[in-house]
Amino acid sequence: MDRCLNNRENAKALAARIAKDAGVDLQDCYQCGKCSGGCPMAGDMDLMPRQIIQYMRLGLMGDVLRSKSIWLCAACHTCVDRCPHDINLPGLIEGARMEAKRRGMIGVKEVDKFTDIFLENVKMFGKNQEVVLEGLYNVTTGHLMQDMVNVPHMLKHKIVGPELNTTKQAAEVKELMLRAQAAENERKRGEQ
Amino acid sequence: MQFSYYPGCSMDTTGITYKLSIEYICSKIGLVLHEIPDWNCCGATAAHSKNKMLALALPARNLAQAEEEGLDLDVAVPCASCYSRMKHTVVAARQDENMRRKLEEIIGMPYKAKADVLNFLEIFSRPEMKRACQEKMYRTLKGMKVACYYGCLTSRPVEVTGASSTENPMEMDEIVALTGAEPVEWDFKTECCGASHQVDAPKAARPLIERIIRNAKANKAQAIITACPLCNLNLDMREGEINKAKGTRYDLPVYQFTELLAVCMGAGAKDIGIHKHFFPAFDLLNEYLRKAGD
Amino acid sequence: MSSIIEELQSTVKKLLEDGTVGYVIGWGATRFPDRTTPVFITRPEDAHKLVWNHYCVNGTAKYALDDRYPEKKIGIIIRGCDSRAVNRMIQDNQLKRENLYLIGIPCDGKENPVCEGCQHKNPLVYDVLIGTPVEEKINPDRFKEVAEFEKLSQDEKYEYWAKQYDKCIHCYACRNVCPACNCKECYADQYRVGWQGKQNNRNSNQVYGLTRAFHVGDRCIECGECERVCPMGLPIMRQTKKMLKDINDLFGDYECGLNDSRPHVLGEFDLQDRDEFM
Amino acid sequence: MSRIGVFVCHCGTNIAGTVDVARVAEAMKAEPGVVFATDYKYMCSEPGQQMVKDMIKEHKLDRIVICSCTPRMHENTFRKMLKDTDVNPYMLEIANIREQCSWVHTDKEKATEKAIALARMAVAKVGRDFPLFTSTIPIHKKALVIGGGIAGIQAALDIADAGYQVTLLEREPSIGGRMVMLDKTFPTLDCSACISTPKMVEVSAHPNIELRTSCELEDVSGYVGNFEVTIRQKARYVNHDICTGCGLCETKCPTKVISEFNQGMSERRAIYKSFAQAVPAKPVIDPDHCRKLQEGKCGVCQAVCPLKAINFEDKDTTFTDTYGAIIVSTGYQLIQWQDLYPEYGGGRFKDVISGLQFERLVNASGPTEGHILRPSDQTEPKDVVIVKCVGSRDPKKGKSYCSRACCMYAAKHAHQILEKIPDSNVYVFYMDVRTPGKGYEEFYDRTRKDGANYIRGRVAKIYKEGGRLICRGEDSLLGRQVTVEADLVILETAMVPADGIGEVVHKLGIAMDADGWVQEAHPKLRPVETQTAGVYLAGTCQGPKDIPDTVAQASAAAAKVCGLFSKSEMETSPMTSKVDQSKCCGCGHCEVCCPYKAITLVEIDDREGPKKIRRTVASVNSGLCQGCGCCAAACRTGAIDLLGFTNDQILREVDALCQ
Amino acid sequence: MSVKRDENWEPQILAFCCNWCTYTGADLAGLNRMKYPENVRVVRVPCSSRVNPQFILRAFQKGCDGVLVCGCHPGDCHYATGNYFTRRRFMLMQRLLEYNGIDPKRFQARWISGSEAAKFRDTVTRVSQEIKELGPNKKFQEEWYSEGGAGNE
Repeated sequence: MDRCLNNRENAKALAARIAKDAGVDLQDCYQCGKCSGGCPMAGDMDLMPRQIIQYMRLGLMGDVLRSKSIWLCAACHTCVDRCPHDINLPGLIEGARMEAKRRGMIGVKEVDKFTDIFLENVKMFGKNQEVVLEGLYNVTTGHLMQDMVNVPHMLKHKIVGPELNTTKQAAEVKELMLRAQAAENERKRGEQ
Repeated sequence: MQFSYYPGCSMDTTGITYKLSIEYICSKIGLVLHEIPDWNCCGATAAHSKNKMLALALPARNLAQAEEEGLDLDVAVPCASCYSRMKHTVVAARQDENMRRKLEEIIGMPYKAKADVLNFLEIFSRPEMKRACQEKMYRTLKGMKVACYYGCLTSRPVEVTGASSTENPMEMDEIVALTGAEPVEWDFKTECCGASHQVDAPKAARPLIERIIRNAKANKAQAIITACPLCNLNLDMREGEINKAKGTRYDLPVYQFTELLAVCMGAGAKDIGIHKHFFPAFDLLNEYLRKAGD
Repeated sequence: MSSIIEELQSTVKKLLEDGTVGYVIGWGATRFPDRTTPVFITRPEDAHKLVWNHYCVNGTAKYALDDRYPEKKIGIIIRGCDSRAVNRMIQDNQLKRENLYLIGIPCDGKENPVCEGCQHKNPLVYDVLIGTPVEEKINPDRFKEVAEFEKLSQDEKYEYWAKQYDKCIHCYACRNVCPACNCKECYADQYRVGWQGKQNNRNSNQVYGLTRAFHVGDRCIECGECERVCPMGLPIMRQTKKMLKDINDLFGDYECGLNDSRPHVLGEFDLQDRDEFM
Repeated sequence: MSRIGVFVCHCGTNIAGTVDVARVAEAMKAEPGVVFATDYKYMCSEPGQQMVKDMIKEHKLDRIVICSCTPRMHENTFRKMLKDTDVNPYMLEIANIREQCSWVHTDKEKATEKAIALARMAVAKVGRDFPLFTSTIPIHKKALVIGGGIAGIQAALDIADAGYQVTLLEREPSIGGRMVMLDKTFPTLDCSACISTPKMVEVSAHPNIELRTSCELEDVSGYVGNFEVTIRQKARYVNHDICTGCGLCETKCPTKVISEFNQGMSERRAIYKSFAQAVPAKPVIDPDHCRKLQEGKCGVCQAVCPLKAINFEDKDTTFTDTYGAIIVSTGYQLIQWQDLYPEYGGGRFKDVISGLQFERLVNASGPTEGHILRPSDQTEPKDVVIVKCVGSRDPKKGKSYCSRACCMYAAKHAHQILEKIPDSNVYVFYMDVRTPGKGYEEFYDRTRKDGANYIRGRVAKIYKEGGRLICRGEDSLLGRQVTVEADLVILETAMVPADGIGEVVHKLGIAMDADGWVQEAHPKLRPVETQTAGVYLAGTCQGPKDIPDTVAQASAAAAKVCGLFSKSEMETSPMTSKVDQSKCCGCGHCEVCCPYKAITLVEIDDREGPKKIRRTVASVNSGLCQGCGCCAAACRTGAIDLLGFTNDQILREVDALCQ
Repeated sequence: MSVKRDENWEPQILAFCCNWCTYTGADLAGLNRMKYPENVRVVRVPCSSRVNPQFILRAFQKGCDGVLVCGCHPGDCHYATGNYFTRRRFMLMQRLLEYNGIDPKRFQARWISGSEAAKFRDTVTRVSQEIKELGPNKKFQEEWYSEGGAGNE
């Protein structure tokens, strides 16, 4: 890959758009690393949160969009809370993740799958069904045995059961979700 | 005292002990919760990682329903994640009139963003609530050392939650102290437990739980106290797993703060589902109740 | 309405009887049903001469400037706009609050076009309030007229104003009625320094118009008295509002004469002010 | 009618080469009021000046216009010349036809026209000149230095050595400030107390220095050369005229109080001397903790004092003196990090200490006699973490500026630990290492070679597990999280202005920047002056700096004071603002924009019709006014005007230009 | 109101310059023998904050085609804060004049320090050029309307 830093206008424009949406001035960051130092998920990240900003500043968006880090962020907001410049890093990551998803660049498949199933679930029932969620997730990702050890306890103590608790007007929620999607698309277009 | 009430999807399942203990306390102190009639999922982490408008619209439908009922009450939300999402919506609608109108359009009903969203720590921190609880408590957990775990979403981002402190909050400590239990000073009150990634990125997220339990233990706590069904499930369910996988010997039951209150008001183990905990939770409570009884 | 008048009259009567105030400035009837006139009530038995109706258009506050050192308090019946005038004159050190007894009266708009855009119908300060407060509404079109006018070309703007100032007769009614015009001696009267020509011609009037706009624009309370009294119907507010609009755009939200208004927008600065003169 | 004389200078060919000077002179003869006009080769030369003087006599001139070089060059020359004549030196205007005409234009015709216009403007202006008179103000040759840290001490000594009287004001019971608390100074590792205490003693012994401890500034009025200063002497409850400082009282006092000097790590008594080498070396009673003063019981000190120096009836007193100049050297304090950084424990961990606390720990006269022992259990720490930029470079939680000295003292602390505890490990978390000073980079090099581990990253969290402190941060050079277990953590915290600086600044009428530091008159050219003439500043009250810079600035401020004191009186410019009180309505718009607080609103007696009234008007203190004229442009009435540049004059100039 | 375009027409430009920065800068331009149009005349004032907005009106009234107000850069004012007031006053004044039909190019304010001789030269040259392109100012001028002609006081 060509690592030359010149002529990265398109990537920089993308970075600028994501930054603007998150209300961030990328030049605020002086790379102190307090974000990465406090990030609970940093242990498994391939790009440190601090590095994400530097990569974006230089227009190395490919590295950001391909990274696992943007999928692993738990949105706990510890970074921005301690950041001396109040940089909304979770906002940047969220923007990068949506962009990556749009381009089919999924750094951590399981995370993407889980959110998709979660939302499908909501679309179908209005509420989220933990049994359905976990079941579908295990089946689609192939992690068949994950968390199965806890099932007997849950069944025994009726923590979960076969009956579904749904929103009565689930169809209303479904329509809401469709309208929200349209509004989101419009919002995105407005930004570009 | 009355509130509109948004239980959230896990209150009937994995949050059952939270639900039972809240119901028990309500019955004792006359707190009335009006459940929002046909509520839907708040969208949790999933919605806002995919679609900003959806993340605001799903809670808006619930809040609009609460308004539609005309009770003019603030909305009580037990789950920290639901609380965070709902509060995001309220803040966004209040800050930006266009956004509020847009949300009305999406949910197809009027939404004025009048009601506040409160979590149960905020509710129980009110002096009159504390007084009411204290009046009804006749048992004590005197001497039991507990670590109050607040989690991330009740405190951050502070522009949304308005939390008094994002590193060392004291609200739960003060409430729990009413039971006679002794909250310890420790350092992981608001560190993330990784709940949102425990299913889809377990390898990365498990250590988050362990370091919370480790710090609580290192600071001499005997139990961890939470105020969220997700945090609670996460710590409670995974503690045994961690012990098994890593050969550690953590022995901290994980209670909801409402469970401690309820127990001191006289609730039996069955009443509030102490036996439903993944990590054995009965013995410790029993020991301290006994001690105090002697 | 009638009960408010009764309340007003009895309040004033009592204030005069117990000697709280020396006199009260308010509105009185004239021989025309659709006209009122400012009146000075000095005796309790005259309190019944006060009226309160749709035609109470005159500003009451500025009259107090003619009696800056009263022996007893001056009672003034004030609407929202009058209360802003009082606030402004206190900020300008022209009146002392302790010399005034303010009889507030919520106003739902008078026979005056400026009232339509009013954002402060209720008095902001008062010692006693007659009646009950009315609902305030934000005027989103506060600077609409100015913004529209800004769109014209420079020549169109100039021609417009030139025509207006051709009408001006240099009568100074706008100055005399304006609560922000409170100099001891107006610059325009200082012939020795020669700020301003005495002639009544277009140029002299233009200079007067612009200078006045700059002198009061940063302290204009938007009461519209200048336009109301102008015998030639000049749109005087359009100049001062331009100043206000620019102050809002450049130096942050600003409305004059409120209880917490910044007193000197041009007597303060912010290091972060926009810099166009680099 | 005025009698104006116009003199047009050739300046050799400098002007005459491009401007037809004869034509300019000729044109001026037609101007109203001009009775004489001529040109001459060099107006500034001796014969040129003599000619002006002669013509004044001959033509009874009362106003002079000189068309020559820039007024910045010879305005003063010609004013001086007029002193010997009947014409007031301020009845003079200069038309700049060299720098702004002949030198910048080539077309002789056009340049001449412009020169005529410029001359006409000057004639118009001079016609409205009126006589102004300079006044001289005597300079009271006594200086006040506010703050007795190293900056104040140095400044006081320098002024006193030059032979002038100085009062050194200190609010604490002893002078010495922060420097005397430090152990060693970087980069030379001199013993800080060894180099500062002799200076303290010198201050107390100097015949020209009046030392005033436990004193605060109460009120200041007046202006350069003549400041009337009221000083509050706080009650000490010990008569220092009698007390010999034997210290018996201290040993008998039953009340123990946390020691401020040792940064909370040891105790003192309620009657105390801040530290062993305190100057004056006499105790005071801390009224907030004294049992006698609080509860009326005890009084042991009074009983044991062999000289009966204790006086529980002591009261605050004030006294007033006149000073010619004032130096502000109020210093700094460290930021209250505990309230700002809950992620560093917010003060809950005893072993997370500030750099100043460490200075006391490592100091031989400190609470541990120089053994580095951690506060919680008095054991020797083996693993020490140093965190830089706590409160500095943090716009959200602390201050956005760099505190300048911390990089160096962090290196010094690392060095001291490694030296005193041979098997120790030191980790320094840093964002940048800034070493711009003589020998500084070399010192940093040496510290690294001593074995200090520098980790580039800001610590995100400090927490406690099993009695050890765990510091978690990112090593941004590795790009991964690191944790370091530590026995002791030293936070190198930000410098902030000393408490109470706002009051001092307000009383002196000087300015403060957004962070509360005292504002210098010009950052580059007038770094030790303030906007108020006669008030200077020294040391960290102006911004964070290290000891060498502080001392240098103190000496610079002292030099400024000595320069001022070298004259017995000073002339003031008469070109100040003046209020026509008959026009002034007292609105105060001039007052708010005056940068020198020279304008105040006063009440005057007046009449309104038959009534006697008290009316508010503006009033200018011409000693403070510097003549900028900002007030004159703010005045709508034109009641306040700037002498020498009146509204009338400028309007005439404008009119003349357009003729 | 048509005026015939005189090819040799030169605008009248008035520049208020603060004594400490811009006036010094203008002197320096002279010292360095820089060249700029003759139509710029400088009025010396102690500080840009001395300039009363009414002076500007007066200049237009008396026939100036353009007015400049120049002072020290913000933060460098000899009197510490004067130019911050200048900035506020003249930002408003410029807009008010534009609103009354005067091209903002005809009234400008600039910060020029004592060392910026070249900036002084460039500024007045450019302003002069701009105003030349705009042509003579006909607005707000006394002589166009007064019956007795100019100088009728």
